[in-house]
Amino acid sequence: MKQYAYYPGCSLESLATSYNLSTLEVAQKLGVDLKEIKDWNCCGATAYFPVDELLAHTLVARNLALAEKDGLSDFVAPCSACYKNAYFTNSYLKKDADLAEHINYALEADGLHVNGTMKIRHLIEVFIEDVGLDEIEKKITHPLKGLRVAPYYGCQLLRPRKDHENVENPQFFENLLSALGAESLDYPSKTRCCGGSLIVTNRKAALDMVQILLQDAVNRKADVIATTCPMCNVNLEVYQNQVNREFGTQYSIPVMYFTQLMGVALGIKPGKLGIGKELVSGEPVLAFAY
Amino acid sequence: MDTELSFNDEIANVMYATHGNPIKDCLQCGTCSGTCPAVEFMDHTPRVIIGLIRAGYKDEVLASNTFWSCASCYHCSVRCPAGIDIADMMYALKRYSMWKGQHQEGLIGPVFSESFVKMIVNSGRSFEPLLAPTYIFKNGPQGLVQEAQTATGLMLKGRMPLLPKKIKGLKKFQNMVRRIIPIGEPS
Amino acid sequence: MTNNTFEPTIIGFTCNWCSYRAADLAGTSRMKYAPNVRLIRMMCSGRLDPTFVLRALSGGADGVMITGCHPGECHYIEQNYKALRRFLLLRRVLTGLGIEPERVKLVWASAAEGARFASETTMFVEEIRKLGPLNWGKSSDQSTDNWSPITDNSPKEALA
Amino acid sequence: MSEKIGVYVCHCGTNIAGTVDVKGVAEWAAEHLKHRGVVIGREYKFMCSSLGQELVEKDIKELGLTRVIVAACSPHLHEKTFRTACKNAGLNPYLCEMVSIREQVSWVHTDKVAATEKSKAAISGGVERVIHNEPLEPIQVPIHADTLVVGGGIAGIQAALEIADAGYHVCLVEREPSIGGHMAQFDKTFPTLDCAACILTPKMVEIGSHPNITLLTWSEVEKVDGYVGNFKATIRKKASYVNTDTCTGCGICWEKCPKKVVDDVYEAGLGIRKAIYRPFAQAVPKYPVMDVENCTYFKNGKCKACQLFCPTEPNSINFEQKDEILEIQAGNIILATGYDLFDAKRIPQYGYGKLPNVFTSLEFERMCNAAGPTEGRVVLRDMKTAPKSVVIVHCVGSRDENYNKYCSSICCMQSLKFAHLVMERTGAEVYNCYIDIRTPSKDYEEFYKRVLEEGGHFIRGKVAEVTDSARLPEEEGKLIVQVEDTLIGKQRRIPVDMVILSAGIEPRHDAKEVGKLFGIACGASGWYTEKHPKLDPVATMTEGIYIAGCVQGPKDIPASVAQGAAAAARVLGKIQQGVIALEPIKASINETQCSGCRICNGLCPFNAIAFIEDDKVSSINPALCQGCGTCVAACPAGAISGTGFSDQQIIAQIDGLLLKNLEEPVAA
Amino acid sequence: MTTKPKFTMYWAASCGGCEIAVLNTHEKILDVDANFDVVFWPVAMDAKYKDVEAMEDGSILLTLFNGGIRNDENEHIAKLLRQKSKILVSFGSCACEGCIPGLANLSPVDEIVHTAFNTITTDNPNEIYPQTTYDVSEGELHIPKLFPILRPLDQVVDVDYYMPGCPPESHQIAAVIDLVIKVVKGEAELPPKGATIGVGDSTVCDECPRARNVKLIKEFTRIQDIAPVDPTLCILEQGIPCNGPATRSGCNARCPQAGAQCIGCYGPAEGVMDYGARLMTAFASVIDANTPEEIDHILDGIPDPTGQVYRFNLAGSLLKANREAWKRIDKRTQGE
Ligand SMILES: Cc1cc2nc3c(=O)[nH]c(=O)nc-3n(C[C@H](O)[C@H](O)[C@H](O)COP(=O)(O)OP(=O)(O)OC[C@H]3O[C@@H](n4cnc5c(N)ncnc54)[C@H](O)[C@@H]3O)c2cc1C
Ligand SMILES: Cc1cc2nc3c(=O)[nH]c(=O)nc-3n(C[C@H](O)[C@H](O)[C@H](O)COP(=O)(O)OP(=O)(O)OC[C@H]3O[C@@H](n4cnc5c(N)ncnc54)[C@H](O)[C@@H]3O)c2cc1C
Ligand code: SF4
Ligand code: SF4
Ligand code: SF4
Ligand code: SF4
Ligand code: SF4
Ligand code: SF4
Ligand code: SF4
Ligand code: SF4
Repeated sequence: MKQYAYYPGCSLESLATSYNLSTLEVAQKLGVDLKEIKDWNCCGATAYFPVDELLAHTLVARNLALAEKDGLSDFVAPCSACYKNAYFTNSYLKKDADLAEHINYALEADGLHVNGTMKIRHLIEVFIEDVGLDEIEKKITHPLKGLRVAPYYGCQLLRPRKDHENVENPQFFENLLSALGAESLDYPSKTRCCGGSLIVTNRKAALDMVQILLQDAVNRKADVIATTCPMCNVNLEVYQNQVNREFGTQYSIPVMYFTQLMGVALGIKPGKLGIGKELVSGEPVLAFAY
Repeated sequence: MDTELSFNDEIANVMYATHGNPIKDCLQCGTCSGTCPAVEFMDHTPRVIIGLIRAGYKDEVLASNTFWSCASCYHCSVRCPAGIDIADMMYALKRYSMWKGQHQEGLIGPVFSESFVKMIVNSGRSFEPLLAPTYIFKNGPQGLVQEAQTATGLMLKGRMPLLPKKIKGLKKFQNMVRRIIPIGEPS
Repeated sequence: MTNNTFEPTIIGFTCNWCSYRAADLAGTSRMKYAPNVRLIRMMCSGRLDPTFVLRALSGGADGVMITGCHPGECHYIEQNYKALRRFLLLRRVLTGLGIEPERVKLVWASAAEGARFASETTMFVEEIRKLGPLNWGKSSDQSTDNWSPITDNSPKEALA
Repeated sequence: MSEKIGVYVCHCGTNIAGTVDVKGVAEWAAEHLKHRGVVIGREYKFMCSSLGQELVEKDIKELGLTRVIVAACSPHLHEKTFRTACKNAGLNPYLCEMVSIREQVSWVHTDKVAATEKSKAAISGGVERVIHNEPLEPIQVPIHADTLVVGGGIAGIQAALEIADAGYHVCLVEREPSIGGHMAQFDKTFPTLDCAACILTPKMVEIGSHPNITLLTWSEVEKVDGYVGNFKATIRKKASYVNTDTCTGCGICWEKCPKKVVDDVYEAGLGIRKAIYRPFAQAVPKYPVMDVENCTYFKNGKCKACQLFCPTEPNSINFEQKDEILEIQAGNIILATGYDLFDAKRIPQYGYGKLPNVFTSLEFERMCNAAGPTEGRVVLRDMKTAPKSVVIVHCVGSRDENYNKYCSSICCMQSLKFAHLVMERTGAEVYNCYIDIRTPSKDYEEFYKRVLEEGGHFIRGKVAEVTDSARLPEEEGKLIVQVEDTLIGKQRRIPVDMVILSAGIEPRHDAKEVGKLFGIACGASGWYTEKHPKLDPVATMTEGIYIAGCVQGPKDIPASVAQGAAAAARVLGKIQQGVIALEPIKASINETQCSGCRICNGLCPFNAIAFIEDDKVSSINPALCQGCGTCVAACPAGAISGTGFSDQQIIAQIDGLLLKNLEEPVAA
Repeated sequence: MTTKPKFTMYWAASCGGCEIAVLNTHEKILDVDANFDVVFWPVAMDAKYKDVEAMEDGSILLTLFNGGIRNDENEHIAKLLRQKSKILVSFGSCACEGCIPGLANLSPVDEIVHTAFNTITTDNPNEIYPQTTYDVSEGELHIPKLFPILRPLDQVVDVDYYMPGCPPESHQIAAVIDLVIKVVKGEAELPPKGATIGVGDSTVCDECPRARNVKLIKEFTRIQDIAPVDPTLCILEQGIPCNGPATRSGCNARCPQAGAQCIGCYGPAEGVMDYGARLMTAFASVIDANTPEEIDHILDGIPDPTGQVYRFNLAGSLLKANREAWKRIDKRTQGE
């Protein structure tokens, strides 16, 4: 069985514990062997590039170096921002010998060396490409019949795909949801940014961005918004009440990780998937499966 | 020979991995601005910022909140017909303004970035509760109340750990960081 | 080795349609570049016979610069790809002979890229300057009389 | 025989003499290259002047020079000049070589000493090379008087008519059932708004009836053999299942045909046709063709309605018809295969294919056409509602690193035309969103002005996206165009009923393969490469193959017509000459040395190399060989040699450049 | 007896295979004896260098010289035999182009000695190396001194004819001997000086019976890595680097006929300046790829490209030796 170097990232240890739980459950069910990278560090998210570019790349490179040391070929991140960071740093490492030299000089102090040989994957990619939709479909016990899902890709997941995929109107998430038996909606803002870290630094702007996403989902009569990233999830879910206060709206739309939806469809107990930890209850979604 | 760098070149110089980005190729077409989800909150649109950089309006650029309002969503970069990585340039402007210590008053972005960096250097991981106080007060008393409510809600759901995590090889990690930025000698 | 005074001698091969015209354009635009490259005009980079490179290197050149139209823009449709294939194999063989593969360089330059031609030339000259003289011409002095045989077969000293 | 070589070093005023010690170089050559055969080394102020040329001529006659070296500007400038001078003095022109010490020395170097040394080396290289030059004679090839024109758009039509009117025979091959190309799809043409059919139809009819033109529609060229003056093309005439000897084009068959098909070609997907069809009423020729992919009979073995109702005697429908393979001879070929429209689906954020009321330019053209699917009414996808507001998006897929980098050059004008037509036919508000308005031709700017006066809105900004996701009440049910109005610095969301995408134009999807068939190359953007972008825009690198119209690059109808005529003029010139002299720079194979390994066989892009099975050796057709030398460099047996750029010449030049000839006399 | 023209054959740096090939001409060897006075042939008869030195210049009619020039003894005899012979034939690949001994030019001489006398397989605990002079009770002993690189014969002395092959085919040798005998009898004329004799005028492919087409190679492999090799189709076309296209004909395509690729022992075709260059261009020409990555990937299938294209011809090539080997010479001539 193929082993993957698993990089959960900081959010999955705190705000997004349910993402971590559901990821591990689903992976196990589908026979995907995720081996957590030992002693990984924060990838710097979006907050590090404003300070020092080289340091930002080095932080990412350290995780890559740790993974390379394990002799695995695929680096898997469930967080889209971590994924994007890893992807870009990795590709620069390959292209730019000078940058690689600088980074390796720093890594040397930590007894590490990076080559840029890892294949950087997002979790959803591993499930769709390596496991395969047919395989997933076979294992489904509780199809999400009639569940109207807004597939929210967010922005960071798509950026590295500019080279090989339609980044403005991708379809892979929709295909996955269909495989789960759900009805995936034509969600116009599926690739629009959720505001990301602006939620900290420019609350007003971020809430505005979140509001558009929520409104579009409501317009399409979505039962749930499915996400692929802890940042998106937190912005859309945790801050719904603040959006309501700001805009005088009444949104109460569940937001779930795609792994949670997969877990439900695969018949894993909701509690094991971290369902119940939301501020906007995910209960209504379960009704479709059971 | 004129040895002074143009503002355009200065900015290009802080874009290392993308080799300065072809910001000179900008057509001023406005695709970036039309695309940007945060544009309403910027005092200058991304296109105008590029125009200002090229025209050498350094002070105007540094006084602008544009790059601190950028969410780094890279949507503009994907669409730009001139192949400019605008999002990367926004990062560069952030770096430049931090480096020069010159940015608009009252912005949370610079404070946030700095405290985030400190936190990572100190622990190797990020940790929300530790981070919060540095910026909450900036949102005013109302912001504090809202934040507290949200935080309590999360805590009750087990989504807010009480203690920060640290990585194990922290000493060596910090030595690594030291090779790039000065963070003081090991204690 | 100090090479402050070392002026490399480089043979450059150009194609009639693109790179030679690029060199012409560099001239008409009065761009300045290092004078160390001496050019030979061929109809196409596809004409490049590895023999030419070997002859140049064995005859005293310190480097060889091969230039042609960009891939996909060859005036003979696709012959520059053939040059590329030979070049890549030639570099491997040269490496086997202990010659730094960097001494042979392949540059694509269109007729409009005078500036590129000039800067690539200067860059190459600097790269070769860094590598130092190749000195093949002198070593391969054929007059056998000045050849001294190895007098002591003990490698201990020779390897020291 | 030892050669007598004259070396001439030019001052070019101060152009060369300013940086190179010209006198020193000339003297050096005379002295140090004496043992190599240099008998005279001269310097002169302007070698290309008539006095300079006379100098060379005089020396040839008086000193009996057998080789000449002129060290001056680039050979691309004056090689011809000095070779002609040699010829005038009775020396074979190919025994003269130029050495560039201006473009490659004096103009690019500043150090006088280094520049002088480099000049010496260059001359030394030239001298060694010229020793090995051989006298060459141009190859004379007779020109077949027929011409093959491929592609029956306006460019091909124009070219064919010019040549046919001059009294020579033309074979016009068109892939579709009718000639006319893209122009036949339009209603009005900018800037004068002539009716396209009115100006195009007479020309099409003329083609159909011209005694000097053989028209082969529904046909494609499959193979081209031979060379300039003597091409042989193999053409597949696809079965149309209609006997054109008896068919009168009455139209009963397609009226009765039960099978409707969406017409992706002529109607741009907006209209339908039948399985047996004539693309449009004015089609030339007038006969229908049967589309077997869609014909019910070919699919299910039942129907034959067309045959049943065909009124001619004998019946014109023939289900047994087979493709025909024709071979034609031609002296010259003109390629005028035009362009494809950029596929707007490649830019998903503009919503084409997803949002129904987003249209492409060609769809819009068809909509405006009185004979089109809406009979000229401008309406939404429901085919009835007229739009009240329309955005026209410029530069769709053009001027964009993500798609095509070039400007498609026609879409600005075409968008202005659209704006005019929308206003004229619906009175709707029209917004043109553009990066730059480019109207660089006669009466084009005036047309822009006219549209401005008519009340068209212009927004300078590239459209970021088109969406149906409403945020405001007035946006409900509309298409919202998101764009920055860069002139006033405002973000705009324009709610409209209809969006027209001015999709750019692209090389034909099969341009590369078709080019290969004819032995010509595509540039980086995919358009065929002309011999010279300014001075020889309709000729190609392959002698005898010309290009005209949009195959060469984006352009409008007037420019396409001009190129069609220009290509025709070039061909007529060739035909008039009767024979053509080819550059004698060619490769040839020594049969004794050739082992028949066939390594060279795949290398020639002009198919000049053939393998002779009987003798088990390869051989090169000199008329096809363009002299690139690739095979010469490739033959492992050393069996291929090239004139003008032989191994000996190049090796000698290398040695000369390295000044090896100074120290040890190279064995002659 | 004494009126018979004199014949000599000598081996310098070579394996001895050439001598065997001459003996392999079977009864032809008797013709040699019948028509020539064999005065010097160390492998076949006892003779002293002094005897040769005593001969008159030009008194030997025919010398077949095989082996490259690796040490000062080789050089001495080469010059001696040149001086004494009317016709000096560079015999076999070693003499013509360096052959396998010439591959040692890829290493400096001290490394060669080291490898020969002090590797794992050599039992030499005291690290004893041969010395050029050695004192014994009978006096001073000399062994020949090695040159820094091996040179083919014609880089040392003037050569009249070349007969390549590792070894030359016996039927070709027989033909050449016949020719010389005819010349001696006045029945034939010698070919022009400098000619390569006993060979064909094309390359091995010319004599190879295998079918061939336009070649497009997506992958190179070694012959042991593919099974089975199509016995009728050109080996190169099957992705195995065959040196046949660049190698002079004359061997009757022995190797390809026997199912193996040509390794190139007959050297370059007529007029070719650098054999390796011809092979490089041959292999590069059949590669069916346009991007550097793809091409490099295909080239990875030739693990030792230098050895592949210069197996027999390194010493006779334009560059002649590895740079390291040359560098040692530089040091030496600079008096280090
Ligand atoms: C929407 C739109 C509107 C326009 N409006 C105007 C206007 O108002 N005024 C104006 O001046 N210009 C206009 N143009 C530009 C105009 O269409 C072109 O300049 C003109 O059509 C070019 O003609 P052509 O003969 O080069 O190519 P085409 O018209 O493309 O003709 C090429 C012909 O070759 C045939 N062909 C292709 N491949 C083969 C093959 N392998 N073998 C045989 N036949 C083949 C095709 O079927 C076609 O008939 C417009 C363009 C567009 C896209
Ligand atoms: C400043 C400038 C820069 C340009 N740069 C470029 C460029 O970089 N690239 C490019 O492609 N184009 C360029 N152009 C455009 C270019 O100059 C024209 O396209 C081109 O010169 C037109 O050539 P022509 O033969 O039509 O006309 P002209 O060059 O004007 O030649 C007309 C000739 O006719 C002669 N003449 C006039 N009247 C009579 C008469 N009654 N009897 C006899 N002889 C007569 C004139 O003396 C003249 O010699 C440039 C134009 C300008 C103004
Ligand atoms: S999208 Fe690109 S070209 Fe257009 S204005 Fe923005 S940066 Fe400039
Ligand atoms: S990356 Fe920044 S500037 Fe670009 S679209 Fe996103 S938020 Fe706007
Ligand atoms: S020949 Fe060339 S270099 Fe000499 S004067 Fe004429 S243009 Fe100038
Ligand atoms: S046989 Fe085919 S073409 Fe004829 S009427 Fe029927 S469907 Fe139409
Ligand atoms: S013609 Fe106008 S619309 Fe078309 S690509 Fe050029 S600038 Fe854009
Ligand atoms: S490469 Fe040379 S030997 Fe081989 S077939 Fe061609 S010409 Fe003959
Ligand atoms: S020289 Fe070039 S064009 Fe001529 S036959 Fe050889 S490969 Fe073909
Ligand atoms: S390449 Fe080898 S196998 Fe192929 S024909 Fe030539 S000798 Fe025979």
